[in-house]
Amino acid sequence: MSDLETPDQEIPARKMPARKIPDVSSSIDLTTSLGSLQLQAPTATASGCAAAGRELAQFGDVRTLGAVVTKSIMKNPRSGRPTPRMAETPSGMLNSIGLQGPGIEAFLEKDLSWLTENGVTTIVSIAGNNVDEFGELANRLKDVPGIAALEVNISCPNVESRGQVFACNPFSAASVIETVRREWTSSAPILAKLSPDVTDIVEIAQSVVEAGVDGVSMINTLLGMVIDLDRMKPMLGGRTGGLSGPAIRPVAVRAVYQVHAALPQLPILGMGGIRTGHDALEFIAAGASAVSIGTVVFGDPGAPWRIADELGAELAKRGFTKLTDAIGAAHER
Amino acid sequence: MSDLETPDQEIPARKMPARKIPDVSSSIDLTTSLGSLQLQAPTATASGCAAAGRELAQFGDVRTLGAVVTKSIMKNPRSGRPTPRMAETPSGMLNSIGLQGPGIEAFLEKDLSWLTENGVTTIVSIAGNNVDEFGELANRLKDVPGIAALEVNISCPNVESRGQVFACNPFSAASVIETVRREWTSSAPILAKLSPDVTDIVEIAQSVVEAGVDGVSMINTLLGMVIDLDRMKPMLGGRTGGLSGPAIRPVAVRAVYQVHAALPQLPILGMGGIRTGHDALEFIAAGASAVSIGTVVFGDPGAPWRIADELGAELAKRGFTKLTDAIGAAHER
Amino acid sequence: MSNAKQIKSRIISIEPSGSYLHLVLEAPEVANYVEPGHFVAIAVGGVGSGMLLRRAFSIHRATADKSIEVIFAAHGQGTQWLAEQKAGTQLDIIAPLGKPFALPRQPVGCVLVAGGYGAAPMMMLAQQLKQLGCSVEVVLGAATEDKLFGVLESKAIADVVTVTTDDGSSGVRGRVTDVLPDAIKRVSAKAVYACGPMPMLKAVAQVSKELAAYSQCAVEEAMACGIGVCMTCVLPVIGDDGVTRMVRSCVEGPVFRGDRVRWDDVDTIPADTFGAPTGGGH
Amino acid sequence: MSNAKQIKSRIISIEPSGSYLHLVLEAPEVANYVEPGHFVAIAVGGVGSGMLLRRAFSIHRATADKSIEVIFAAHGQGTQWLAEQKAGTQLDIIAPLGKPFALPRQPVGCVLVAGGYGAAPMMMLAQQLKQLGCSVEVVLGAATEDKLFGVLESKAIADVVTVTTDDGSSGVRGRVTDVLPDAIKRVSAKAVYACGPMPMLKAVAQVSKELAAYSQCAVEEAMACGIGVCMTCVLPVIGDDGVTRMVRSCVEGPVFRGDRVRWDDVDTIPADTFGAPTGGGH
Ligand SMILES: Cc1cc2nc3c(=O)[nH]c(=O)nc-3n(C[C@H](O)[C@H](O)[C@H](O)COP(=O)(O)OP(=O)(O)OC[C@H]3O[C@@H](n4cnc5c(N)ncnc54)[C@H](O)[C@@H]3O)c2cc1C
Ligand SMILES: Cc1cc2nc3c(=O)[nH]c(=O)nc-3n(C[C@H](O)[C@H](O)[C@H](O)COP(=O)(O)OP(=O)(O)OC[C@H]3O[C@@H](n4cnc5c(N)ncnc54)[C@H](O)[C@@H]3O)c2cc1C
Ligand SMILES: Cc1cc2nc3c(=O)[nH]c(=O)nc-3n(C[C@H](O)[C@H](O)[C@H](O)COP(=O)(O)O)c2cc1C
Ligand SMILES: Cc1cc2nc3c(=O)[nH]c(=O)nc-3n(C[C@H](O)[C@H](O)[C@H](O)COP(=O)(O)O)c2cc1C
Ligand code: FES
Ligand code: FES
Repeated sequence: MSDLETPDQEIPARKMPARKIPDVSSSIDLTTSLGSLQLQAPTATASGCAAAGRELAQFGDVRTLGAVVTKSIMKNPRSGRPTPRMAETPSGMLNSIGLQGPGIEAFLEKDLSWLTENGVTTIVSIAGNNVDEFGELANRLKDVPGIAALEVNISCPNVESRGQVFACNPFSAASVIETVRREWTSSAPILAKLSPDVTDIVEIAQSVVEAGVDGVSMINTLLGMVIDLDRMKPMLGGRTGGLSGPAIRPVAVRAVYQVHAALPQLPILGMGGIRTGHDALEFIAAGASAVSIGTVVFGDPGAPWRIADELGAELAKRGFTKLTDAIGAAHER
Repeated sequence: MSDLETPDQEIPARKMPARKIPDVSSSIDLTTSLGSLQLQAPTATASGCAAAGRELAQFGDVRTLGAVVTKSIMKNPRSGRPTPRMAETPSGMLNSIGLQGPGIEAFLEKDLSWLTENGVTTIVSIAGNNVDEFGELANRLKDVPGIAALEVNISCPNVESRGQVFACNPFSAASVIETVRREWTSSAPILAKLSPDVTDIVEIAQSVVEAGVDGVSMINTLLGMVIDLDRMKPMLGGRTGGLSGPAIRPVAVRAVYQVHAALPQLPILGMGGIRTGHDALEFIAAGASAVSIGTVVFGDPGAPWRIADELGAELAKRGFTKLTDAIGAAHER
Repeated sequence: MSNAKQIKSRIISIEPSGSYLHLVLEAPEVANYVEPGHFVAIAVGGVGSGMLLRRAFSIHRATADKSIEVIFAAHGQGTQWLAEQKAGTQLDIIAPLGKPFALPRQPVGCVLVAGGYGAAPMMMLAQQLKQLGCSVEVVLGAATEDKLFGVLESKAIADVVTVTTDDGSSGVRGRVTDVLPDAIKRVSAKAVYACGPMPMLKAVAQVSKELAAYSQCAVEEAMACGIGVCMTCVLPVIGDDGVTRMVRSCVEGPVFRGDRVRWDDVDTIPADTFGAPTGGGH
Repeated sequence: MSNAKQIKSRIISIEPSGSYLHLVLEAPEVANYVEPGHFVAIAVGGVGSGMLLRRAFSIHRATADKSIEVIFAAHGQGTQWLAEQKAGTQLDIIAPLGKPFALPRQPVGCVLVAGGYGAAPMMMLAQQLKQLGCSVEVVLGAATEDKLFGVLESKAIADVVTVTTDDGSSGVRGRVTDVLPDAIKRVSAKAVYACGPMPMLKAVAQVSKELAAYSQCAVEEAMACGIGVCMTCVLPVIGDDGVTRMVRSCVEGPVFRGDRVRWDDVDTIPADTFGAPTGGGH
């Protein structure tokens, strides 16, 4: 029966439709920047929540997004964790994907090339099992064209330090960033992705700033667990998982607010449960220069475009003409 | 117009109706214990979510609860924070009550006396601005009859340490507990109430165990913020607030699981977003010996009783005959 | 403390009324205990809802052994959800809550002042006052005509009804407080009852005081529990002993004596409040 | 990748059908693109919902330029919410999603096997196979009679329909796999199509292989996104190159060749999987 089509084949690369200028019906200037990177729109995807952008193309023109932040890529191919990999939780979800991915070489060949060919603003997220792997990834990527920024996902376990997450320790966090900074000769900015699972996120932010980042992405997921009472064990294959979605938004806004208060010059890519333009403006007002849309994309794949439009309307309603005027506006001056 | 009744008077003490035996329709044994304290039922109220029990009496017989955990009381009367003091968030809420209360003497006279007279199992929660205040409170309470356990709310700011929360530092946490242990000559157990806003909650649990607690209550709220975009500043009078409710449940279950895994003998009073008996059983299976119902009481004042009944049914469905057999059941052995 | 019950309550009807919705709930278990100024707390969102907290509404009317009614504005997501519900749906409600308006023991002149949906509890109150033999004037205000509530109904009960709108689309152009002094004088009011936005209540309390009438104001503070256990709904109120305390509006209110509320200090902790922060603490 | 659209879709009708609900959705924008095996993802919970993720359902039927239909069980809170919705309500749906069943290029003998609501996509498939000139046997199984779906409809389309129930309340007492070998032999089946619980699919794949028929199995893995961006819905599948990969069932499935899925290794990462953990990593 070789005459049945095989259904488990590769996804064909999708042709992009004609470029559409985003319809932010108002005259609000939504351009913004993250350090030296100019963004034409304020909403990006969040790492791990949009793969490498291709699948979203059926719901909108990915070239009009602020950026596609790709799923964190590792040096080698990686199968991820056993299933179940997710549990829906009240206004959120838990995931233990375990950084499944094809490894850096296949990523460059199949994913980044598609993004570059289509002119998508691409922020490449990298992750390593140890400090050296981060350095190798930065080195491999430094001369690759089409990378608008590097997002360094330090919210992953450090195999050399009994699995402690890099971002949970100011020294480990800094040593990853120092290594990446050394290898990364490109002028595109480096962002460190911070974890909220720390006693003092400002301390971590300060340590990565000293180590040379150009900005921070925050927040990554919170460590959580759901128990499957029928099997009487943790629901997820990875036992614990990362909690994301609107449930964690107040924690994310607080973290952005604290870091902006302590380091007002530091560019912040804000994220954590953003569902509407109103939510996005909370992050901007707390001190973010742009936002990433993560979990909400799963329920509403058009969200990154919709939220940019709504953000424009929310700004207009409050008399702003430029998004950049609203950055940090909720801080007393 | 002295002939108008004044509406802003004290609430009259409410007469308790005849005692009703809880109707856990099954034959499941739901009694449990926290160290030396035997509990007739597995659900308690959570500190700050049931005042001193009196207002709940119109929705159920508070004598049939595992315990009433009273709002954290301080040495002196305290007005709390300015309003707004709350914001509803997705599947949760943020509060900045700021420990409003009448001070220990008025508490003993008006609140504890009512609880004691009515035979309610009472866990008194205490909070201090500094280590000495905790000691003074323990000393004042040690000979007072009717206190089934002391819950030491170390998840509050330490005025002497630039407002850092005691529970966020293993040394501050331990020094509060050591002081309380020294003053507390009663045989009733001491529980330390832990904060999830730490890099490593097991480290904090270990430090309070070494300092002499008999058990831990976990978790307190997560630090969060909501921004009021119309006033362009943080919504709450206290700027940041504590995030509670089902939104945080996966974080709470994870914390209980981690602490039980590291300290399997340590009694845990589990809490954080419990809404149903199914949720309660997640905490029990993760390692809690009993649970507190907090935020969910605001939407459903009958919840502590309902959840005990549901918990019985969930246990029965899975073939348990005693709640205590399910404690920690989700851990691999 | 009111003797509140948590019950399942079927929607008998839900119909638009100007800018508002008029909700009639089957509630025989509680209807007989309702007094003017009581409120009901309704759970919103249904299965899988992300909204934990109930929404509070003044009880507009209670029909003995049968029903209670509410007038509400679809505002945020909870009231939007409520507005989408249909007759027949079961809601989870708690009622009656709060301390109602205190009634005079002798027949006196009374003025009832309300802004927008603040008029909801006033008809029941006007009726009871009339039964007590009081002379009753009603003053109803709103931004625009469609936000007025209860004008016709008030006219059927009260001796005089005065209407104001900010834009003049109905009645006198202006605020309720513009016409309040005359109303107080006309009936030689000893009692003024008010329900509406905070700035209105503040102005009513002040005008009343100046004209030597006692005011009873129903405040609207954000509430998490509505039953007195959480301490979110507080405002600074001066007690009989002259001391200011942060007092719960859900159980010690929502009706307060207008001369006892420190209107200018709402959303603050006045320095002389019982337990206010001193140097050391916070 | 399917060419899915996110649209607002009105409920035309929602009616019980045995233990299930039969939902008919107005969806002219997508109805014409549906093939058997496609699924639809429906947002649940409405205003203020705490449920972020869509629920996935096989498309039971598509009527050109008009509607799509779904058969579902009210199970957890999302499907319970859906079951409470009424005709006229607007839902937010994404369809068609996934890779459909692959059809033979020549007319061959086919057996369609389904468990419970797994029968939903089978009628459309049977119809298309008949149109291609295939001979079609259908085997439908369930625990009890009320959990069977599509028996009458299948009888109108297929050449032979065999029914099994675990308790014998309808048809043959037993499992679908008890009667499958005979069905395969009767039509000299070259293709077996299956939809139902994992253990059933595993057994079907095995029986088919033994009898030299290719099987196409529609799996049901928990999905967060349904569109290929999150990597939650994976299972170990052997590729053309013989290498096992953790493959997304939402875009590379839900239909897989039965002989390619490593049924015994679902919910694990087999050691020889592409990128499986080695000593050092995790
Ligand atoms: C004693 C009392 C009586 C009331 N009577 C009426 C009435 O008769 N008719 C009517 O339309 N409204 C009345 N309100 C206001 C009504 O409770 C709010 O409009 C409603 O809670 C807003 O909910 P939402 O879902 O629209 O807004 P959301 O923004 O979703 O609400 C979020 C949270 O904030 C609280 N909240 C938001 N706005 C208010 C507000 N203005 N007052 C109190 N809490 C608020 C909500 O209760 C909820 O907990 C009354 C409020 C109180 C306290
Ligand atoms: C491709 C595909 C086709 C399906 N076709 C049908 C169908 O035709 N008819 C039908 O009744 N059901 C079908 N299902 C199963 C249906 O999606 C689940 O029953 C439903 O998601 C459960 O949601 P809930 O709200 O009842 O449960 P909840 O417990 O509230 O769900 C929580 C989360 O887990 C996921 N989940 C829970 N159970 C399942 C499950 N069995 N499969 C996948 N995800 C699950 C939910 O999608 C949700 O994200 C199909 C599933 C898939 C993947
Ligand atoms: C399924 C899933 C996969 C994720 N994978 C990654 C990842 O590979 N790298 C990373 O830095 N963050 C990852 N994240 C975290 C998100 O990028 C984001 O920081 C977090 O989910 C909070 O945002 P949200 O609430 O909008 O999803 C992942 C999140 C989810 C839900
Ligand atoms: C309004 C409010 C007030 C609280 N006050 C206290 C308190 O005084 N002392 C304390 O230890 N915890 C306090 N808590 C925390 C709760 O006891 C509980 O630990 C936390 O809310 C998590 O449980 P939940 O999600 O069930 O509410 C308060 C919580 C809320 C929502
Ligand atoms: S709303 Fe909770 S005390 Fe008033
Ligand atoms: S469900 Fe997200 S990739 Fe399949």
